[in-house]
Amino acid sequence: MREPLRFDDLILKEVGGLLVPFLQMFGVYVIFHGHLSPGGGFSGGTVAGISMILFSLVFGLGPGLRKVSHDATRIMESSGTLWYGLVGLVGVLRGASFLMNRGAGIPLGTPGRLFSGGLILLITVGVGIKVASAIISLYYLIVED
Amino acid sequence: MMGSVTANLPVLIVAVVLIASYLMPLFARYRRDWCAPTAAGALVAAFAGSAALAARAVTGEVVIVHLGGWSPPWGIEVAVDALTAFMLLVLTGVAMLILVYTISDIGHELAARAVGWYYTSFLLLVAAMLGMAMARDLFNLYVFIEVSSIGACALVASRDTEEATEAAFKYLMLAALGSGLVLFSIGLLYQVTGNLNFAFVAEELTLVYGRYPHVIWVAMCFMVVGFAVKAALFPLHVWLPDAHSFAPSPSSAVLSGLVIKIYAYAMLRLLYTVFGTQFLGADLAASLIRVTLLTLATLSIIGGSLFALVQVDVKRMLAYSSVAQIGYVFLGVGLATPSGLAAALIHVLNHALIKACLFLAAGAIIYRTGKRRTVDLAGMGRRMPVTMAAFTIGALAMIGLPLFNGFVSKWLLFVGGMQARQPVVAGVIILSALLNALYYLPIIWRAYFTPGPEQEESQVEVPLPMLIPIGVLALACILFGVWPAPALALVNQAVATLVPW
Amino acid sequence: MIPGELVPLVAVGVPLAGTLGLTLLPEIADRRRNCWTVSCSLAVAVAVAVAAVTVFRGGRVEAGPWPLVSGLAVHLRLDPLGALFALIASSLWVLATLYSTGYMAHEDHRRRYSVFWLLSLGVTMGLAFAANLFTLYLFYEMLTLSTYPLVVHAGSPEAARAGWHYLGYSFAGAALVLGGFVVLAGLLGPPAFVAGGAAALLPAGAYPALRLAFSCLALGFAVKAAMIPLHGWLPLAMVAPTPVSALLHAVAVVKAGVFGLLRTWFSLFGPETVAALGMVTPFLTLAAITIGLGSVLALQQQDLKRRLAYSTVSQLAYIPLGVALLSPAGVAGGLVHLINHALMKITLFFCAGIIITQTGRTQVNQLSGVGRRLPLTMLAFAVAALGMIGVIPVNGFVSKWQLVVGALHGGEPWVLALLAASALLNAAYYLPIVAGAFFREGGFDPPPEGAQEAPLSMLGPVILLALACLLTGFFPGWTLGLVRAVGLGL
Amino acid sequence: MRRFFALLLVMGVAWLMVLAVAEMPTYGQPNPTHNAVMERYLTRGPEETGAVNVVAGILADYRAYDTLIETTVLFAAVAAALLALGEGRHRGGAT
Amino acid sequence: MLLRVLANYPYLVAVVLFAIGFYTVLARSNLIKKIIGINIVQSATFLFFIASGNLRSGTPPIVEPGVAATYVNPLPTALMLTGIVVSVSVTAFALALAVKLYGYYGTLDPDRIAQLRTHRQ
Repeated sequence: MREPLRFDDLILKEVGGLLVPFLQMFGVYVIFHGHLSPGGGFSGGTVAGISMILFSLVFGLGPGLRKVSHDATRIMESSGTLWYGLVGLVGVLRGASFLMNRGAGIPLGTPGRLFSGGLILLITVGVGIKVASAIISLYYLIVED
Repeated sequence: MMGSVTANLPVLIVAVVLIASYLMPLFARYRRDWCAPTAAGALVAAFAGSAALAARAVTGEVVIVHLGGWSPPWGIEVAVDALTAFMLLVLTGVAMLILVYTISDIGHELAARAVGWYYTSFLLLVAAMLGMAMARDLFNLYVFIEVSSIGACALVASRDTEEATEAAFKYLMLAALGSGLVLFSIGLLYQVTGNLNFAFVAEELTLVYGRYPHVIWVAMCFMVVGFAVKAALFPLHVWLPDAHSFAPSPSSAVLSGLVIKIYAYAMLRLLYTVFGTQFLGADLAASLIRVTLLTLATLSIIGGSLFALVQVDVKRMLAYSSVAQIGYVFLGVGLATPSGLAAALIHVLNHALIKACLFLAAGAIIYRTGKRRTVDLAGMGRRMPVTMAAFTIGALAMIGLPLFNGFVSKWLLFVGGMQARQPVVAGVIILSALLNALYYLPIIWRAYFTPGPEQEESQVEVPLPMLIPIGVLALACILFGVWPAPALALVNQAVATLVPW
Repeated sequence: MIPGELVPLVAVGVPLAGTLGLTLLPEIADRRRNCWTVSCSLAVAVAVAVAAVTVFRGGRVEAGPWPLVSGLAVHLRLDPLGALFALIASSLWVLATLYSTGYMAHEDHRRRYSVFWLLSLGVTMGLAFAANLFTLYLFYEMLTLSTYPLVVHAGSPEAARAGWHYLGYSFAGAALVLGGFVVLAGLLGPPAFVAGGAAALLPAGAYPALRLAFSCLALGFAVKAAMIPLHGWLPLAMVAPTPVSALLHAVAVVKAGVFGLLRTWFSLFGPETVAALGMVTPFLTLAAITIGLGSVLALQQQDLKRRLAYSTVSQLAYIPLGVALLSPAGVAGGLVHLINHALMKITLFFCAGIIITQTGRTQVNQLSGVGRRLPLTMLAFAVAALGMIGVIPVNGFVSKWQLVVGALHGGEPWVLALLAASALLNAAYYLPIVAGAFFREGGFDPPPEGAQEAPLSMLGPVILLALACLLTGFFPGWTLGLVRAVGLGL
Repeated sequence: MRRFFALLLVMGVAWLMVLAVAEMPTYGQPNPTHNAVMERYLTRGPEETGAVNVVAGILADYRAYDTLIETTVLFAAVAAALLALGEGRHRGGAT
Repeated sequence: MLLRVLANYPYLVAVVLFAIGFYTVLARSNLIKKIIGINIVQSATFLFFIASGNLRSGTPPIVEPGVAATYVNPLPTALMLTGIVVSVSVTAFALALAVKLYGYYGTLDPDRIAQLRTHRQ
């Protein structure tokens, strides 16, 4: 099978290898600070997902798949959305409304602090996982041909 | 906690189906035989929930949920009134039956790897339609529309053939254009009203109508065109025949039976509740848009039937027949009289039952014999008696013979046409029934009165899990033809709440 | 005594139950199935007789209404007109069933045949018992569907073609009926059948719409009544087995069309309203054209059954003609012809069937000398044929006489000429058959040893029917009394 | 020919939109009416949701349901794409 | 009217973009160009929404407690975040279908595909 889209270049490999962890860190940062600054699950998830695209572009699809396999994306895919749905059910379980945050008695914390916003952070993390895995699996899907 | 479950029942119905669909990929990978029971279980639960809601809604009660506890202008509202409950019942009931059929059929039509994803898309589509039915917020409606159009395209694309892929692509492009128009229209409405909730938008629209007449009219036109594309109203139906005929049979049943209906429902809901004054008003523009709807519906009915007449492929014929039948629904919407509206709604149910029955029966024939052309069905009445009996019932109901459910919608449309002083409606429908007879009866005639090829005399009925949904749908066609009272109770309640005539 | 609510259910339900039984239960032997169908039709005939007696004594026979949707209801009720139709149909059906057990013994698909035979009986009874236009329309559509398999029974390409014409004409007719129904319903709600006409009370402002409704209904029913130019399906439908042809012509289908016309005329509009609408003359003209042209066309046919078919076209138009004369004697003539024509035409068809099964010949010019081979059959044929012409001792004369009187009272003397011309033409196409059969040498070989005549199950009904033709001719008081009672109820 | 009709159609749509645009409130100025919802989000949002980024507050709290469905759209797209194309066609582990 | 339209120039840009995208979808035959057209249509709608929520003097809606400021309307922004994800999803699926069609026919031109299909039959 043809190895798609691969650039065998020393500079690319070195710089790419250096960039990937930073990208991932930045993605996680954006996810966790979504309620404080511009960003959130979608932006952060995309950044984190793109790190894997960069990795696969530089090192080839095979190593990329070894890092994050199809099964892994599939599990992340489902669990991210599932997590969101289950978080929504917390409100119902506590006798209040679906997806209810403050009204369901969830502590909000101080606005402006990292751990504040109650369900918002949990939701954002779920979305982040989902988006990252979606970006990766869509990339795999289209490139694999 | 029980109390909160009851209070949140509408959302939970959607959530159950959604969560089941989220689980499907995992099950497909690690516990393949859990897929089908989970999917079926979720739909049965949703059906039970819908029935419970319908029992409350039929009395005129409206079950309202404020998502996250935020009351309307701030948050998203979800409500189940009689109209929504009716749609929920139709959607979950028919989807449930089709899913049961799918369990046996789909392994035959798709590669093994795709089956899990097929269930995922199926459940997503159903959940999205349920969400659309109960949405009371423009943007919420839009997001559900997108889920449903992607889900619907996925069901078409699931078959690994060139035609299905092309059809899905065409469908996706036109659906995306349609939702682009809808989204633009939502933008216009938001701009002039500052709200997204149906009730608030409607209230503001009456206040600002003098200030922004063009904006509101353009928004309404875009809404109508956007939904008409998705519901396959006549000149905008070009995607439908390919998509519905090349898809796997259960997909065709869902698409023809339910998906185009839910867009018609969404348009109906928006026209009557959001644009109430602008749509139902007595001024020239309002009557112009009603007449346009009526004209397009008429063209749909006649054009769809004429195209169906010349098809050689059974499923393609059924697909064109759907174009004609969706015209009935829009005819009722455009008549804007109580009976017309009731006819539109009851036809949503009736056509869902009939078309699902016909597509599943056609699918069963393809499953067993691989025959898709109408001329090849000779002798099928002896080879597949139950399937062909169901097909016959569906066809007779489609023609609209009395004591079949199709007649009930037909009659209500007649009455609606008389109420609206549009006697032409009666002529159109009678003509359409004749055309229907012209393309359905030859199939039945061949199936029963022409001997099939000599070597194919043995009986080859499909397995029971496929027969049961077909049979139940066929019986429902008769049941709602002989005893439409329960459906009509819900529909009349819906009409009463929709417009204060 | 059976209660009034039960009779309609028995009359409609027993054949349907019989149908279901035949369909769902495993295949049974011919003998037992024949017993089954005969007893079902017998039960219906008895129930109808009981009901008719009740109705003519002023009792009520009614079941329903079962409401369906927004004012529509399935409602079964017997009134005198319906009772007349039900009586004719159910009693002749018994004989036709007997006959068909003999006739069908050598054909294929006997089970399918019996199923739809019984189904048609139930549907025809429903037609007779219908108390409103919706119920009538419902059974009218069902009649098409249930008789269609009988028409195409042979399964040949020819039968297929005939079937298409039958379906096309019938559905177009039913669509017209539905259109008229919708227009009427728009004016006065879903119309029920009322003596004197449901639409009689509408103001003159509604007349244009009423005219439309009347034209739709009349044309719609005229399709099944095979009035020219809407008769195209009937001669083609002769490919059906002969008992079915007899059924189509004498008992069920064509008569159902005529019955629908009568219902439209009497129970929906009322003669006065029709006259006020100015629809009498077109109606009369249509009937007259049908009588004349039908006879001429019959004369040209060489096929025996086709000749009989065109004779039906012509003869049946006597009924609307009599009705449209707008005089009591005319109405009586029309209604009594409903009975007389049924008796005569079913006899003729049964005879034709025997001729076809026993000799295999279908063309008129091949029948010379057949009277020596099938004396009883040809005797019966002669009786009925004379009746058709209107010769005195047979019942056909009674109808013609009443029509003549009606025409004179109604001020339409030209009808006399028409009737005379029709009688002449009838004579011209019936007498040569009869004469040739008895007095000309034919190419018939000496018969093989054994029975010359048909088996008793076929011959018996024929003899009975020929006797009935004679009896109703000798004692016209019975039928005329019945018809007058019906006329009073209108 | 197709292009001509497409152009005609598009021009019609654009003309309608321009009609609407001409009537809309002036760009960049506060909307003359209906600012209640926005005001509420801005003034009470941080307190009610605990997020100082009001957009995040709207996304994940006021309109969290939309966001759930939005996530579902993405999920649906992935499912649809995988259903159509099939995953793991590339099994070659070689670098 | 012209003045009003010009004063609302961002909306006008959105309209022009919408029209361009619409035309691309309808008139272009290359599948990828169609997908790009859909993207343009969606982007036009996003621009329209965001512009409708913008204020000339407004700042991004990240509230600093105790600081009084004019913020732009956060709702259209939030909605369009959702809209963008929808657009990405549709594009991804459409691309997947395009890839599949390319695999079948070796071309992305529908006219050519139609030719190939008739040729195969």
